[in-house]
Amino acid sequence: MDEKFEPKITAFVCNWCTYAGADLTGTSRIKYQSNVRVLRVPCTGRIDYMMVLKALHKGADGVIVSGCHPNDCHYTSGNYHARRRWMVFKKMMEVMGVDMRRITFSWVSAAEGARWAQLVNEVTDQVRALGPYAEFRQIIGAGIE
Amino acid sequence: MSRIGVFTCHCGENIGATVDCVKVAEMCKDIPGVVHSVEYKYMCSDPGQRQMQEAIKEHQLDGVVVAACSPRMHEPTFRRAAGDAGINPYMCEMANLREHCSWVHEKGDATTQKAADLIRVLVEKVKHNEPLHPIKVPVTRTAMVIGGGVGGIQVALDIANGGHKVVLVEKSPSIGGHMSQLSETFPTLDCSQCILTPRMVEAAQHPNITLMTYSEVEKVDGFIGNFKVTVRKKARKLDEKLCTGCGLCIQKCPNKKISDEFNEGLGTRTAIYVPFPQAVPNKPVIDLQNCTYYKTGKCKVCEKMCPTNAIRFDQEDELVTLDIGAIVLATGFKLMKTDAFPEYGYGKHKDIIDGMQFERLASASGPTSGVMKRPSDGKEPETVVFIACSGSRDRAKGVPYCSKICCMYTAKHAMLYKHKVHSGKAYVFYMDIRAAGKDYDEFVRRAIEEDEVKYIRGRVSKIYEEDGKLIVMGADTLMGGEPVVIKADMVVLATAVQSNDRSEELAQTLHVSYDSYGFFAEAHPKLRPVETNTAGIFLAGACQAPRDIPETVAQASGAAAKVVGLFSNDELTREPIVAVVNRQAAPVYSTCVGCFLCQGACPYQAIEQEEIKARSGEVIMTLARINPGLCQGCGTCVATCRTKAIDLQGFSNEQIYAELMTL
Amino acid sequence: MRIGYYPGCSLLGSSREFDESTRAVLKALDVELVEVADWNCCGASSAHILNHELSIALPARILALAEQAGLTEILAPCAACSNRLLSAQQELEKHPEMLAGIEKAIEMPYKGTVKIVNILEVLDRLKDLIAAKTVEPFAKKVASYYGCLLVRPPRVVNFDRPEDPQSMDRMLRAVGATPVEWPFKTECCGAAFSVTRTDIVAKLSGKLVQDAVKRGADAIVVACPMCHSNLDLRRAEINEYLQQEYAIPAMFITQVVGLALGLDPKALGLHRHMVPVEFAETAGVQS
Amino acid sequence: MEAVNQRAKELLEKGEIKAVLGYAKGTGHVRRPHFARKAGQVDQLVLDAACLQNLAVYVTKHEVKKLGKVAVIALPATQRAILQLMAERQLRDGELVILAVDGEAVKELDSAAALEEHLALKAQGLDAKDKALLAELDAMSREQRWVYWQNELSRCMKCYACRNSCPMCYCGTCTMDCNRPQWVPVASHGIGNLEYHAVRTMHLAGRCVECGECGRACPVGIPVHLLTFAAEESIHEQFGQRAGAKAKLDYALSTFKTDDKESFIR
Amino acid sequence: MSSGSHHDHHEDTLAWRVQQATGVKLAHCYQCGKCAAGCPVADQMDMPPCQVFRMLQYGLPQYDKRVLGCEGIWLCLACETCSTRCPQEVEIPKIMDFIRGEALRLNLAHPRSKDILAFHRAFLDSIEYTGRLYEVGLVADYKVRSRHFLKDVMLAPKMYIKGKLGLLPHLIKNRRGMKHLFKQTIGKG
Repeated sequence: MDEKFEPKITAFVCNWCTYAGADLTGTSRIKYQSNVRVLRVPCTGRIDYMMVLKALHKGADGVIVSGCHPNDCHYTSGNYHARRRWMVFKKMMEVMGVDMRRITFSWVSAAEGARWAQLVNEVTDQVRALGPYAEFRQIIGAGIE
Repeated sequence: MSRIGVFTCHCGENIGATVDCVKVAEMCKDIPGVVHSVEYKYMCSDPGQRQMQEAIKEHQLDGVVVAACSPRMHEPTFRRAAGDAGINPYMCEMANLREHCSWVHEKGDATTQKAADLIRVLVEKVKHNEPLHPIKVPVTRTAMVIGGGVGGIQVALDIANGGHKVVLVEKSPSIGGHMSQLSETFPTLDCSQCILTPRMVEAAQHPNITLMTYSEVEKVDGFIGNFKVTVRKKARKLDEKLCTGCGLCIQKCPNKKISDEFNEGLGTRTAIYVPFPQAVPNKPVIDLQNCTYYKTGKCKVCEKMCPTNAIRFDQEDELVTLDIGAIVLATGFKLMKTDAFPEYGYGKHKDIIDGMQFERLASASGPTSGVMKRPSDGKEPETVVFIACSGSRDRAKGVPYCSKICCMYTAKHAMLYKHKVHSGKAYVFYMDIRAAGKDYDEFVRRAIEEDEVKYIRGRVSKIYEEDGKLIVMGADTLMGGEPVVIKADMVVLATAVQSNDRSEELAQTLHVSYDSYGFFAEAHPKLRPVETNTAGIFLAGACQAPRDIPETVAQASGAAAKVVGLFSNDELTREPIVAVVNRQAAPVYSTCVGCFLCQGACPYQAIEQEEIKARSGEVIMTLARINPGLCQGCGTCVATCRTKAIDLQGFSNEQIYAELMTL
Repeated sequence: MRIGYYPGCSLLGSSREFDESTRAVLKALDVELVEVADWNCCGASSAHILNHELSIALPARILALAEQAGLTEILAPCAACSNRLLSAQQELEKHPEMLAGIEKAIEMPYKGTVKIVNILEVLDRLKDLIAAKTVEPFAKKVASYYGCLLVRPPRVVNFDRPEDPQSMDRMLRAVGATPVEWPFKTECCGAAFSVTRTDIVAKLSGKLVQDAVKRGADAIVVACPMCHSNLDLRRAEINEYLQQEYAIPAMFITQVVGLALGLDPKALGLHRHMVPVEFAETAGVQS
Repeated sequence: MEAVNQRAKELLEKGEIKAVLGYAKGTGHVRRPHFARKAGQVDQLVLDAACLQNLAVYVTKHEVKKLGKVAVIALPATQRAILQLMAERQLRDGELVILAVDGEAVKELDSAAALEEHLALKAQGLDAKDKALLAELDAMSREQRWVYWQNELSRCMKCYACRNSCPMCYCGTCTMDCNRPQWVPVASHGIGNLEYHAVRTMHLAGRCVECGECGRACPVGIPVHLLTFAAEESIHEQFGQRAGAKAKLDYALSTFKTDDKESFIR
Repeated sequence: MSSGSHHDHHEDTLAWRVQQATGVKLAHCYQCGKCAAGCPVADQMDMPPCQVFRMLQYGLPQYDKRVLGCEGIWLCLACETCSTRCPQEVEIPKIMDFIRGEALRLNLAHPRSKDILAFHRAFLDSIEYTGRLYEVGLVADYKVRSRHFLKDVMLAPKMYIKGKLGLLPHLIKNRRGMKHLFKQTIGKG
């Protein structure tokens, strides 16, 4: 099974930078692995930590959260608020023993098409190497409604 | 049960070559709620759009997903088409099969599967979409310009000439600003007052412009198109309607030794005064700090002398509230003072002056009538040292930025000095010469080549006084850092341009952002340079960053164009992608608990308090309310709210949850 | 008032009069000095130039000794010493990772709790008392000379303002002197080059002496033993360099205050100067 | 105690307050919260080392607010909670008489500003025991922590005692009770428990006054307070902010600095 | 994250070592010359401080060598005038300290530095053995080291008369501790 394992990656991206950056990856025809599913929100400030938890709950093996670089936020400061929220969320997840290698925070601008491809590939490879998120799948198994 | 249609686009070969669109369309038919699923070569073409519109009608669709290119490309196209077909435009979503799938992955089953997945996500979203309607905001077509310098005057004239009313608010007794203090302007050396005064008069006489001088903005409420601005009209102690500006009161005022702000402390004025002869309006004002009557209770000479009985000692400040549609900030700058330089004597040497003081010395209308006389003893200075970057590009003094105008005005000053004192020696200490502008570098070269101003590349470490001379200790870095000592008669510091006094306070009053130096922040450094983050508030001139006159005027016209554009409609239409706080029936009213933790998270100060009152008028609870005029729809508040009382239209919790559940 | 005291090496030798006058003045003002037992040299600029760790360990030992004696504050009259003590204290605060090594070297725990003050700070606290006890106002024109180490680097010493400081001028005015307006209050005298590059000292200190005289000063008042030795001990070289005999004395601020308080010039060590304090007999109090 | 009771009596007698909220003897060593409504009942109030509960949890309750002005015998954690509640506009100045008890000292306060000043004088943060527990957690490997919490949380039955005992969990409609959408599953199973405690921790991050009431309230002994403590301490460390220290709202998650550290962001 | 000129990353450049040891960023210097303008000894230096910085900024061996071998670094009085006035808040004397140490370590110190060095060595020796500075011993030691036997012969007797020269050193009690202190710090190198 491990040989055939293809990770599920869920990405939450902001509309103005990373989504546009991923569009640029497309227009530049830069290829990357197809494991990722992108969910578009207006701003990283909109990304609730519950979304990340729910993605894991639905069996994602890896999660990407990405938005505008500091100073570039379309809404001036949504990304700064998001950054703080992630700092606290990350700490809490670490305390609870969640494997943070599976959650990647990143800044990808609208001009960084190649960077988006690189990010997706790196995360996909990394998560593939880590294998299915067995610990989480175990507790999900206990809770299928 | 939803009736959703899915329209998969081949985009010619762009999607079709990598994704099996026919198969995708087939797969989508199995998604619960999808009642119609087709593919087509070019969905965005006229026949493609028509096909979608016909399907909406034929199958009574209540939502559509167009699986094609990026929504950032064609979402408006398809939403408009869907709207024309009779469903709410916001019931249309796009799945990005091109940029996020076909163009970035190899042809194969996995790619086709991903395409279908992407559509499935959007189908689930559409099921939870709500019909939304653009937000209409009425617009009051009166602009307020804060700051009556050359920038503010230009904005006011441009808007007024565009046919709209303008209120021009200036804190000092006259409009004109710093430009009215300048002697001559670079790079043409034309007389500053000669070009400015006609503009001042034009602004005063324009039927669409109301001048409010000696006034300050106290409070701003509301939002774009609908501001309520409270202005404090400070008491001039004078009935402006009666005053003819004859000046008799000024002549007779016994208190004549007051340091004159307009002449930067190099001259004196009376306690009742007009800042300068060409002042607009030409009506005096009484300086309460220095007026003998206010200090001792006796005098009133001006009142006795006034032929029209215009003096009003009992006049009080007046608060005026105005309805305003747009605001332009043009509050300008201030110069760092010479006392900010410990190494140059903390401002104790009278003959070390700043650039604005030099302007007054050089001005024909200045305290020396334009004759070069140094402040300490009135002697003609034989050697003058000009120091550029005084305090600018100096992180130790808290100003790491370049003040931009000093290179040019220092060259101008050196030139003016040489023109007035032919035998004089002028030295300029500089770090770099930044003369980027039309005819600017030529101007600096002229100072060096024709007027023989000596430029020395290095900073000055110390200035002290010895035998009536100022000893300037510098170094020449082009000679390997060799110390250079010049015995000067006068030193002119091109001191740093700083944000104006109380600019941060004003920014807070208007809810606009500002940088760590107190300059107002533009909405985007490249593409929205004259707008602020607060819709309906614009910027012009040096209140945003150091600027020279041409740039200020250009930006002023830009800001005016923005205002005129805003005023071209009765109503403002805005995307309904805004946050809302839920409201429920009594006794719950809302799941909002009124903790207002969301308020700090809002970049736009859009979160207001709303009091829920009982019939008796008693406040039962205070809840958050989002002002749709200010909200830009980032959703940061939504993620901050613990009780999920706030939701973002178009990206609601239910929509996102539904999307997540398909993964 | 009771305060810790770290005289430093110069005050035992070449600047004995600074030690004598400090003790005499503070005694007259009822300040008890508690000398740090078994203190060592702070290392001055030599340790600073040759070895960073040594330059911290030497002052750290002094501060640790003061801590052990239960002192919360020590007076270091020598500007060089107080500068070195402050530098070391701040360095250890900034780099706690160095602490273990330093504690090992000094064989004592170090907490960093002792506040280091210079003589001007102490006199300033006693300003009112000094003014009240002044019996013989020092009615002279003086050039107040702070030198480098009292005010620089400002982030370390955090005392007065780095250019044109005022604290000594205030003290001098309080005892009846008139400080002249002069620009060289904080110009360097040549400092540690006293022995090795006397030529540089002669030039730099010469500029000070020349200018002080030109501006009408009767005396140069200092608060640093190094400055004093350059202006006094090296006067012969200065005069040779300037090709003129300058007789303006250099005095410690404590000596000036001592004279104003009516103390015996000899107790203030005035007789130890190379450049005689000629007016001491007339200006000072008859003993 | 004498002084507090004396003052409480006085206030009741004068009619300035309607009740005093303090502690009374329960069974055995337990101290339970007690409202003294009449001066005569004040003597039932006790104050000793066994008084642990954070009484601030009651003051936002509708039933208590209905009483009118109430005096609260406020130990340090209660004081911090009240100040945070004031910053979050759940209590107004003058709504309570705060009888702040710190060891032997008693101080009467009634406004957020006074409380802020009072609390500023005291060292805040965790006591040594809790610090040691957090350090122990920190010393574990990631996998060990996961196993530790999975073991602990396996006992959770979502009785919500931790939520109900928390003075900061005053929301009328808790997220846990929202079902459109149902972000957190109702059932108490592996993922449901993890999500519940994650959400609870995030909701308290930057707001937790570190009283530890949640941990004491847990009937099955899960140290849930360590989660909120860890979050709160990390916020203090990273941003310098602390819940229950300021009269004006200073919520770490709705403020930011442009140079917040972001080494973890790729 | 480190940045600046790409040369700075090479461990064999003086620039890299300077930045590592002092934490001062060389790229902060923008060559305004204010340090040289205020330096009391700049006119005597073969290379004023701003030029030392300029050369370091290159990170090239030929310039590093010139910096290490120049006399200017030995003339720096550490009076801190430059750093107090530096608009970029560069701690110049800190850099000078470090470079002097490097010049000694690499045996590149300017010949005229020998006297200055001899003085500092003699100074430290005095402290190492007695705990406090023994001025007579210092001067004697310095004379031996520097071979300037006749320097200041005229001054000493005058000082002695004024009571300013003790002929015996002041010994502290814990001299063993002082030796230990030196061994643990300077003795390690």
